[in-house]
Amino acid sequence: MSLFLIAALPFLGAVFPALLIRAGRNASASAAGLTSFLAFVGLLLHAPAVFRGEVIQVGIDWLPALGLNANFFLDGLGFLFAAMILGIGLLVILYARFYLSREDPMGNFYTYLLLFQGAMVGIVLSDNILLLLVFWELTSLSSFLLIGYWKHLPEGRQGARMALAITGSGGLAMIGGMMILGNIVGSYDLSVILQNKDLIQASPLYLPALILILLGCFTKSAQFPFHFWLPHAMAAPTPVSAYLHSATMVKAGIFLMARLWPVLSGTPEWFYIVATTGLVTMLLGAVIALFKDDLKALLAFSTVSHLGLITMLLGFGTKIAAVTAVFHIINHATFKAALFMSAGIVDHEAHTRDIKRLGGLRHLMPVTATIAIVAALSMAGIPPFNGFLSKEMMLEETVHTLWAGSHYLVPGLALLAALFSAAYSFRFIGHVFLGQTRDDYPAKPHDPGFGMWAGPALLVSLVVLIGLFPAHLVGPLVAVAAGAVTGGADLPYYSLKLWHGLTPALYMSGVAVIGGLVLLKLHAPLIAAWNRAPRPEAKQIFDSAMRALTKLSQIITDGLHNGAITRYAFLMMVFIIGISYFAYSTGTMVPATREVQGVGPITVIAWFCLMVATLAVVAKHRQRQLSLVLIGVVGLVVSLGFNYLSAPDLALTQLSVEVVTMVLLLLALNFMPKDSPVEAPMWVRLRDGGIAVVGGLGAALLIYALMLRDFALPSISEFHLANSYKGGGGTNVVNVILVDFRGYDTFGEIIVLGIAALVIYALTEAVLGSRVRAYLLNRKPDMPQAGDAHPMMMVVATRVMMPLALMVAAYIFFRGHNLPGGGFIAGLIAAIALLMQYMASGFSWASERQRMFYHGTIGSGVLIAAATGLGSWFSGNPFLTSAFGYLHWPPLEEFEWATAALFDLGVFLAVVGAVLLALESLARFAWQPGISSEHAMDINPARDDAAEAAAAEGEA
Amino acid sequence: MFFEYMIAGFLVVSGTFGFVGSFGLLKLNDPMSRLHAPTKATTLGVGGVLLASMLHGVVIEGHLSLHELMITLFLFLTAPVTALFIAKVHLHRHETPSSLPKAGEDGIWATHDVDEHEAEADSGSN
Amino acid sequence: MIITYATLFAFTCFALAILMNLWKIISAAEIADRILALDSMFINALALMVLYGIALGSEIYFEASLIIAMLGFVSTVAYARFILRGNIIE
Amino acid sequence: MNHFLIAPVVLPALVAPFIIMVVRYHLDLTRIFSLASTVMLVAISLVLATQAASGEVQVYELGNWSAPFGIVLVLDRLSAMMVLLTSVLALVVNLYVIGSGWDKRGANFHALFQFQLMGIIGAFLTGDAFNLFVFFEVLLIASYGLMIHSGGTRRFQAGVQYVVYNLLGSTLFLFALGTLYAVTGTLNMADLAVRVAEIPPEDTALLRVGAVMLLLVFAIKAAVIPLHFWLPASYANAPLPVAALFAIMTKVGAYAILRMYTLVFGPDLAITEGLAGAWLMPAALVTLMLGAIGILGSYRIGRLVAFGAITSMGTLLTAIALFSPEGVAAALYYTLHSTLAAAFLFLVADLVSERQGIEITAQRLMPQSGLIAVLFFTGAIALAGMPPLSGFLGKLLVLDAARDHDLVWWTWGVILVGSLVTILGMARAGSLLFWKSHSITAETDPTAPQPYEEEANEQEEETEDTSTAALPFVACFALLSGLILLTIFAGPASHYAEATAAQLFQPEIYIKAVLGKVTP
Amino acid sequence: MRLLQRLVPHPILTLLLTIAWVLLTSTWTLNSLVFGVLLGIMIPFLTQPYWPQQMQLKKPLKIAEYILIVLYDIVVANVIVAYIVVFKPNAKRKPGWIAVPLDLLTPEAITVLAGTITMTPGTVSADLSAEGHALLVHCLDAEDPEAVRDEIKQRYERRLMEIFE
Amino acid sequence: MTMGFLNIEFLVASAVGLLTAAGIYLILRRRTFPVILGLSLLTYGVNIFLFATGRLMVDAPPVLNKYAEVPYTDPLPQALVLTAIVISFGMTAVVVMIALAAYLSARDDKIDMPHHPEDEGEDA
Ligand code: NA
Ligand code: NA
Repeated sequence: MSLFLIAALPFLGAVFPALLIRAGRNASASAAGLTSFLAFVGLLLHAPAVFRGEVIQVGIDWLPALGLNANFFLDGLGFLFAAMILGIGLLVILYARFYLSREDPMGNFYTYLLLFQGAMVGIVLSDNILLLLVFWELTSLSSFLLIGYWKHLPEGRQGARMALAITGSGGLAMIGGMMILGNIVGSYDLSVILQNKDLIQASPLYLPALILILLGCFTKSAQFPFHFWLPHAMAAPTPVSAYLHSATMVKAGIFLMARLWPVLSGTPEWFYIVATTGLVTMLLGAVIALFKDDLKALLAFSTVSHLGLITMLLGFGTKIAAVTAVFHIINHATFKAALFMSAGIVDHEAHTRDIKRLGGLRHLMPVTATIAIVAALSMAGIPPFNGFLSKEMMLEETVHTLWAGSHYLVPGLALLAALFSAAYSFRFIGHVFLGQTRDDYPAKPHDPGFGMWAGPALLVSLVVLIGLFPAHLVGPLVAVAAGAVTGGADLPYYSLKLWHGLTPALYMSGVAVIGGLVLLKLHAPLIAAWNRAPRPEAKQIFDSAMRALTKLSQIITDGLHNGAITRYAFLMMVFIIGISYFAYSTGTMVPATREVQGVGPITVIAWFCLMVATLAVVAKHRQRQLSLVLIGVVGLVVSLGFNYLSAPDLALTQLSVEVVTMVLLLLALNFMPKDSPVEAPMWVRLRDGGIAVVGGLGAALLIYALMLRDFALPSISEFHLANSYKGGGGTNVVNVILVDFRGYDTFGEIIVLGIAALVIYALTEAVLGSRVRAYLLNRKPDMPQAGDAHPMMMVVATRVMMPLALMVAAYIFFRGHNLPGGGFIAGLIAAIALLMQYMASGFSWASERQRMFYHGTIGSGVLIAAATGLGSWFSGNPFLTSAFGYLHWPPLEEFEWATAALFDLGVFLAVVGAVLLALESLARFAWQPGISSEHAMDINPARDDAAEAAAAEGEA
Repeated sequence: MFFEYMIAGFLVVSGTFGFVGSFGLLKLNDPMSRLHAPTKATTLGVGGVLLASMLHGVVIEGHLSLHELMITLFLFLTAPVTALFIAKVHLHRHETPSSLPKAGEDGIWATHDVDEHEAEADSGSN
Repeated sequence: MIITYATLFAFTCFALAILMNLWKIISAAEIADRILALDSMFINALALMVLYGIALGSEIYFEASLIIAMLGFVSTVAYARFILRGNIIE
Repeated sequence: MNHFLIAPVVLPALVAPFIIMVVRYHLDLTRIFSLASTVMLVAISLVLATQAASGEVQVYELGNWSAPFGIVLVLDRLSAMMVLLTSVLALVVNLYVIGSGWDKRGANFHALFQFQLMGIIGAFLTGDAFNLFVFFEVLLIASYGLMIHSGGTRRFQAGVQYVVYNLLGSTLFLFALGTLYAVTGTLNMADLAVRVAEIPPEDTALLRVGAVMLLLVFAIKAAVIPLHFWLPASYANAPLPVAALFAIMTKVGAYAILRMYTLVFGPDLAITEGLAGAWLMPAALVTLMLGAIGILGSYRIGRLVAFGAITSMGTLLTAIALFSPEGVAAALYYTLHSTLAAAFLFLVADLVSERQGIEITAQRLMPQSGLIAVLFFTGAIALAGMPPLSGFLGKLLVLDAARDHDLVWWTWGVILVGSLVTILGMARAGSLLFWKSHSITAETDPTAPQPYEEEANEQEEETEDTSTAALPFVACFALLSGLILLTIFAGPASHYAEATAAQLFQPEIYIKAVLGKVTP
Repeated sequence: MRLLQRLVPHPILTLLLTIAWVLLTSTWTLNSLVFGVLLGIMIPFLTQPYWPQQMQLKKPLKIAEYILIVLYDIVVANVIVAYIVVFKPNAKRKPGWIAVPLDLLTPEAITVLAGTITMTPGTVSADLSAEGHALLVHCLDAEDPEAVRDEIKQRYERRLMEIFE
Repeated sequence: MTMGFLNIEFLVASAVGLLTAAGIYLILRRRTFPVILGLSLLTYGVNIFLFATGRLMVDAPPVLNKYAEVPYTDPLPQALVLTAIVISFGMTAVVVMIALAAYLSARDDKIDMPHHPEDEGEDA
């Protein structure tokens, strides 16, 4: 079976359990089991080749730009781990089928489990470290789901997040390390990297890479000081603990250290970091395990300790130590998985895992007891079980290890660890299974069904058999795996057997066992002392760190994004001004090339008005209506200025926009407070004033400098001037630019207007559809109102003014192409003409007579403009190509037609529609019952007198 | 030459009236009187300028353009409305029915004739 | 020539008028006066634009005056209506 | 004349008024036309992408005026890619909006939606700097409408801030364009490139000011700290499907930076040296980190995803700020990813907030909790840049591209630590929303689910049409499939990105296509 | 005739608009005239709903006379006002209100009267009475309010009555 | 007659500067209405800025004269400013309406959004 398929099978299979759960728990479990089984078989098919020492490789390019290739390879080490992952996985699947209760969503469980399994298989088969990283992080994620599987338990949720935090951060560090490694070698392919030991170790980046990678390994394998997450992950269902936290995931770190052993090990850095960490972890885990009352916690710290052991062995950097490590990996996997499952059975049956509440179970659950006791003895390092063998070899290695010149430090501490290891193993046996049978279990325990103990039983039989026949059973496996670790076939001599003679290791074992028994005897006083002793509680530290981090994040986030746009805008100004000044100050400037132009006193007076009015707006901005009046002055002077400076089109536009804007603002102000209170403290106002002055000065200096210099190259507008008439058919170059040269801009611009109207309409609908409507309907004017809402003189004047204004609009529209004017200004004038009518006779009266459908007006404006643009397709020209020509219908004189006029009509309509829709929306806000009038004017003696006369007549 | 003097005359007169109108705005001491100065003097001032402009167009530049008349028309149409509204603002804010002459048979001036339903709504809300 | 001087005179008059309007807008105690002053300013500005056209002998600047004459009162009425009724379109 | 170039701009510009005028009162017809338009946009952009993939740069001379005198549209690999991305995203969001009924909670949604697309696509296609401004405004004003769609107090308040902040940006845009025009005398981007290269080296100060102001404008759109402040509140308070569409809007800023600072102010140009390099990279890194911190510090789901969008912009801009072909290639791949991922998570966030409100707290188990949990989890993975989804690959590409940069350690450190904080924040939110709810039973829960809408929902939602009830999930899965495809076909995708980056770093191709002549 | 009335609801307005067009364009061509007439017909037609009543003019020719009188009054009285403004101290001025009872009934006529009062110096129409039967006029300097009121009624209102009613 | 020490460029530049400064100052106020006023002033400022990038000329409108060779000012910035005016008009209308809607909904026209970190439910 292809390695691709082996790696992919669990992922593909992961779909089924969740789907098949509707078909029943067995179907779901079978699907999961079958998947694992198929993959396992597929793996075993490669066994002969692997044992022949071949390396099986497959690969395809995935992301060649990065060197991330989907390359897999299978050698002894990969085979060992893959076999463990898939084999134990099968057992766990079986076990979980019976372990999980009816309430637990089993489909999800198997799905997560298979995802995890796939990720693990991916790690051990990857031939590309980036690919390996992908799988590596996937294990963190899938284990997050598995640990948090019991969603209702806070321990589960917290444990999952803690595991994710620790292993996740380690994984991210490892990404950095792997990237460095890949950069040193020039390839991310493992098989290449493994060939470049000298290159790597000579690199100045070796140490950073090493540290980062080891951070990943240590966190994953729960090495000190990252060991604390593992016990909390035990909140997971026991099958998860057995699988992830003894057999597989925690060994991923070990795997990687073993995988990279050929290129990373052998340096003092490696030795001191890895071996020391392993040693400390081994000792610390063993000590803590002794004082844990929770069965799974005990096993968890035991696991920590054993992982430390393996790490230490890998850290030694010798080949024989590597062999020992590989051997212990196998042994630990067998006895620890069996122990976890046994603990799970006890928990499942007795409904407690508290050692203090347990005892004497050997009578009640003999099968379980046998399995657990054998496995625990192996863990304690008692012959003839397999744990003894590897521990013996480990102790042997420590004796040969020199740590900072000391011969005794490593063996001494290792012995101490072995001693504690024996002690907690004995406690596991003695306090749970031996002793008096009790009658206060939460539930009456008995052996579970075969399905549940079959898995551990199989594992424990391996424990015994490997112990008895190590060389035959696992010798070849150890050989190929260790060969892969050490990166060559030339393993040193070693022998896997029970009896090595009276070696120092044997004596040490003896001391450990006896010492262990003594410690167990002294357990009661010791644990009392332990509980009294102050020590850091990792979970609390972690929790408070996380809380602090979260809180800090909230403070930073909320502190920075506190909703105060005044501050956002201030920061923006400061930043813009600062960066712009930086850009200016790092450049150079030549002297001015243009002369300034003199001005007359009238211009200065106008300028003076502008300046004074602007300052007055600032000074009086709290009086809102007054500031609008003052802005009116500003707008007027700006228009005068445009006219003076040869921009009549701009003057016209500015004037008409001004009127509409003013009406709009007044309409809005009607609903709003009429004054702004003083709110910002003085220093804030000074600060704002400061930045305003700096910003204004910057803008002034910039434009002054620009005006005194010529274009670096002739402006493109020379072309516009030259071709406006020839090519655009108009003499008003500004208008020709707007409707022809840059008609596309104008197209966008009318769409902006149209959108503005749509937004306003939608907003009005939203507001009037909400509770605000009731407020508006009952709103009282906040200023006293005068009578005579629709004065007669205004109405009559409007009746003449409106048609005249429309006439002017038509005039402005038609002349636009050749003289100042055009669709936009005409549209504004027409809109204001209608606006006059609204102001004169009221919204209700006028809109009843309204024949225009504003949405449609806007829409047709945009459509006409677009259609004019599209029309040019028919002549084979691009969008918005204009055409013009001359018509002659006698007796009329010849006149000019231009598609630009049609386009301008679109502009006109869009403008009229948009302005009126906006104003109409505001008027709708103000609508109240009784506001509508059936008459154009409130006072009309002709009408009223006639009605009175009629009434009098009627009475008579 | 005659026309040039005439144009110049119009310009001078109009400038004077324009100035006087705005000067009145400063000088006159009661709000309603201030309303007189700009509405009229300014109109005449602008009217003069427009006449000058038209004459200038015909005489100096040699083409008849009458659109100045449009401006005059607009000013005559709008100025009374403007004045009316500003006067109403004054009435609304500073005069009461008793401070004004009787409004004949109608009893009250329109500005002070607040709609009944509005008055009702006011009292209803309190 | 005389026209030039006359124009200049008129320019000065209307410019001073505008200055006085500005003064009134800034300093008036009553909003009605400010509106009135702004309205006058519009008219005076209109005159300035026409004068500018005379001075340059060009008609191109004329439409701006037309727009002021036609639309200036809309702003004025709007300001006034705002005080009278609050709602300027009712 | 290849009218396909203008088609994606004109099509929505025609459909929107059509919807307003003709089918405004017919919800079904409106939806059909809107959807049909987005489907056609996808088709058109596929055609465009295919055409652009040849490596040829196509130019469309609007009004038949040749550059630089008229406005031109330019199709190169980059613009084609962005247009395609926009169309695909639009289609998905449109499906979601229709399915969830968001479109009927206020007026004119589909018209604004179409105009929004027109603005975005127009901005990607234009070859003229001022026209870019115009289309920025089109897309912005449409976004204002979409942002406040269906109303509500906080939405309006956030809307005011959003509009004001962006208006400041637009003003700055005009200052920048004015300065550039005053110096160079042109507006066409290719012509700008030619002319900028001819500016004498002793007269650079003013041009530099213009160039940097332009960069700042785009940095506002791209939400670069400290110009990002507009984003969190507006995205979080917008209807979340709209926020999903907005995922492309920040990319417009990034696009514009990329375009201007490869074409006009290229990295080798002496005149504008150090303008972007000096601060963009640090700012991008801070953006990234601050976004991550925001994810951890958010207690509302919309805000959480909004900060997710910020952090992904940080990553993207980090890659852009490398201003190397590798960096840009990574940025482009990451653009594809982060747009889909952020949109995806916004849609999921809407699924959540529609069911149990916007607060990230444990509440009663929401309907379809399991499915939504899966979606949230995958979305979180995607946005956090965790394997196996494309975000991880994108992040690796960025890391890899940064390896020769001066700030490589900072870059790597911030990206990795940022990922960690993101993961923690996502895990926290997911665990609160989906796991902790399991420990709350209906009886003990004092807080009934609060609908997000404050008042717009006064008229109770009528039961959803069953025919459209599945659409939101279809939309979510469509985005997820997009991410998965992007992962599986990372090779081809990154190859396209590389070729695009290569094209960007050969501006003479673009210039020749637009002006018909080569840079001196 | 009906049709014509519907098409051209306000013939005077049409005339005014056509003249306005000619004034605006100041071009003396057939094209321009035709176009102006077209617009002069179209615009009143479109805006007819806002001016629903037909406006009757009894003696249209009197309009010219009225306009001339008013223009004359404006010019003459402007000088007086200018004199008052510039030279007369505020203390010596006697501003005051007068109420002018109206015989005019039609809005158009009243409006023209009010406008005339405002445009002729020394007086400003300030308000209408609640039913529209009186006009409130402010005088800049009225020694004799009665005389002012009589002049308004005699000189302007009488003529307007002739024209409009 | 010219004012010797003053020139058009200075007047325009100082106007741009003051309008910009006033705009910035008002934009930093705490109520929506002054902010809108500030935006208006800023818009004037930037429009004049943009207009002035075509350099300033008196009596040279870009309306082609068929009969004489006369100078024309740069028409392009004028067209750009026209577009900008229209766009900012649309924007102003929208921002006014949204500000009004926000005020009516919240009955408060503060532009800063008060931040209420809701009590958060204990951490999982
Ligand atoms: Na025009
Ligand atoms: Na007057």
